[in-house]
Amino acid sequence: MHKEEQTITEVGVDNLVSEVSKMYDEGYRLVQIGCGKYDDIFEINYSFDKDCKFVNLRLKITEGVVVPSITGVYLCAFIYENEIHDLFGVSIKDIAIDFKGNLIRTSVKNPFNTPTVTKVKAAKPAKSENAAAAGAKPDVKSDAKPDTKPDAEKKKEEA
Amino acid sequence: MSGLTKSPWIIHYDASSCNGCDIEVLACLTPLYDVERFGILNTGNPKHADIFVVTGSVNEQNRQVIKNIYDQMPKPNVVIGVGICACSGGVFKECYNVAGGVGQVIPVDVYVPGCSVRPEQIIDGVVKALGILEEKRAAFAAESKKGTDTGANADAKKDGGN
Amino acid sequence: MAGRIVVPFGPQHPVLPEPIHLDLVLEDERVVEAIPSIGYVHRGLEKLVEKRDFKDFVYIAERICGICSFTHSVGYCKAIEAIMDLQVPERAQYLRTIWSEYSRLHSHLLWLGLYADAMGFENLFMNAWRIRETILDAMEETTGGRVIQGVCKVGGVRRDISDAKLKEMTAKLDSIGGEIEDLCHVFFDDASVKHRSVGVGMLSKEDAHKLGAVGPVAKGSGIALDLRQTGYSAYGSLDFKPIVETGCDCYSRCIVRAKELAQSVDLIKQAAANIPAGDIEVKVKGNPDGEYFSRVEQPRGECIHYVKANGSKNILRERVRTPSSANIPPLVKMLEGCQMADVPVIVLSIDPCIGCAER
Amino acid sequence: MGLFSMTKTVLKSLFKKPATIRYPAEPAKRFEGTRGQMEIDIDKCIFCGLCSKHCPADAITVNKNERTWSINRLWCICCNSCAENCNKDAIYQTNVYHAPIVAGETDVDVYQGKPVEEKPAAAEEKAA
Repeated sequence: MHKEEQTITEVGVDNLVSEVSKMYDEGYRLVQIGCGKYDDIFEINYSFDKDCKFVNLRLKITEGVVVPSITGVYLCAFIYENEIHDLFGVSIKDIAIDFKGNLIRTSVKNPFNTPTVTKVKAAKPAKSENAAAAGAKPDVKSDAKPDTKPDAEKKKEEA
Repeated sequence: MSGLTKSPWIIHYDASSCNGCDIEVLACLTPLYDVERFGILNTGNPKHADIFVVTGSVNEQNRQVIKNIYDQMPKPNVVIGVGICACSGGVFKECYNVAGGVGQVIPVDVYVPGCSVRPEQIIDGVVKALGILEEKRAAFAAESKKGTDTGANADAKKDGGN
Repeated sequence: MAGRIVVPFGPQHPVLPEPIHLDLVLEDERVVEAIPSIGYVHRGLEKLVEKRDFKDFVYIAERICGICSFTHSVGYCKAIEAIMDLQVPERAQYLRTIWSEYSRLHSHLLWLGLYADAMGFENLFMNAWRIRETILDAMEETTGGRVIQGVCKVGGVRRDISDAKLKEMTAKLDSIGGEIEDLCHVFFDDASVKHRSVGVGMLSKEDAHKLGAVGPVAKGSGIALDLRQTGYSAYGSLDFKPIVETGCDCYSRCIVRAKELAQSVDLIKQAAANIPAGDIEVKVKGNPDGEYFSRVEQPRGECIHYVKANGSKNILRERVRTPSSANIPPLVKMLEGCQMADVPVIVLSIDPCIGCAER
Repeated sequence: MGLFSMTKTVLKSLFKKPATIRYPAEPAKRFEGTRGQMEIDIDKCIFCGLCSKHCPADAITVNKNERTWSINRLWCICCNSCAENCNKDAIYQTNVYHAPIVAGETDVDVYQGKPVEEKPAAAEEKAA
């Protein structure tokens, strides 16, 4: 079984940029920045790679903490940082190319920051918009859930 | 296919599909399946198209795009939802950013199920859609013949204006 | 003159098979700046881990993208297997390698076709896709799916390929090897291909490193970044060298992909010759607990599947960093200073897979 | 391209079979292992609901009381997960694809199981 060795070093908000600059000076390549929210703690992983050696810096923050951007060191971080901002609502300051929350426009704001997003299947918002135009639309039919409203629809079809 | 008199042109839009169905739509155009035998062309311009092929599900950002393309198409047209995502949202229908099938935004005439669909299925779907298109055309022609100030004319004007 | 105008490019555009939107700031015909805006394909499937148990999530992982679907499932399964310390049988590892290389062949042929199409070389497009169909046939025959295979599962693979079938596949590859060579020959030497791509979309080695380019984009700029060298699946026991070109332009990226076709054919043959007998899966007991960054080399480059689990049947967090999203910053750099007419070629040269990039 | 190699290509193309399948006039290519639509042998089904629990697309609904097994064809992704999880091997995959569905046509296939026979059998046993 192939299992890579993966080191994870914790950093703080204060020394994040300096640690990242150190990685840059050593010739590492920024692989990705990924965020996760576990209970109330945001865990941001900065992954670096050099000749297939994989190293991580980990930043743990709580809600409301402003994270400094590392786009000054690695410009390509802008895409990940904007994504984290859009999906998690973590505020990151001084991003070189800041989309201001418009990189990924989602129907739910900061979807990963909310507890389990439950999209209620029975009540799709746009359903009624053109239900009349499309007649019986198969994708809206909730026959798979016999208890909702197939009867009403069937009646409509008959009429 | 024998009763086919006109060459329908299709326009393809990838709503938020995984590419699986997209490349199968493209594969229809390439040598093995070659829908150009039927005179079907893939055009990039909605104003030239008769058939609107949508792959993938609808989300917040592309809702308007789909509507725009549909509104720009000349009116007796058909919409084909290709793939499970376009039909109902597929495996992603519970995702926060997926509103569901294409039927949420525009009326769909033919659904082609499959994940991912096979080119043969797409051809079958197009054949079915052609039948519907012919019907719609006949109805449209009848309507514009009898009506002097009917909605059909107004519709046609609106399309031109777009 | 030299007034600046902004031209919106996409999301629905004749050369783009997928929706990406670029605001191109033009000075005459020259692009000064390109601002990408994505999100047309964002589904938010990473959040689905809360609903599906970790074994069923494979089906969703492979639907991240219809082109690299097999490699996505390998990446996800590899992460779970590493966390749970599962010993995947050797035969399954070899089968995964074979299918991964088949999907690389299919993806690169698809791309070469699209690239030719972006240059207006329709005939080449048709030829590339005709060869691709034979690859898809082999895929469908062995896995059951043309583009979405669904054979990879946590702990192994679902289907086996018989030895007779493997022989047949190798023989088939031999016969289409010549056709692939003919096709590559056009990309290597044809004057019109060179004219459209040499010196277009420059990305220096330093920029590629700084902007985190991966896959053929990095390889085309002289960086030997190939994760197959880490030896996952069966790559550790196969003989190959990453293909590197130093031209730093669209042409080099094209050459890298064309050469990788021959390399993939070679790797499949090696794997088919050395495949050991044995089981194709292990039983999975219990739930994963831990975290792992699983890295695989997709046709488009390095892909990361980060999985964190806490011992329940639903994993806590799955994060996918796809090669296409890593290649967007280099794309922005490449577009600066190019001609408006070259934009489609440059956009295609990174092999954008927006379905991947936005998940 | 030299004249010679061009002639070679032309000759090759002249005698080669066309690459196109004339579908639908000609039948489509099919492989044995192709993943097509799901079918059920309803007599084998015990309505345990494992298939619907593991369905990534939630396409399957099992109603134990009414003894029905229904699948929404517009939701099913033909992944074979239900067949793998079926303890009774009632569900199987065919290599035939579902035909396109015109809007308004039914998209849910309902399979009705036989009514339960165990109870009368048990009653008979008791009586005997």
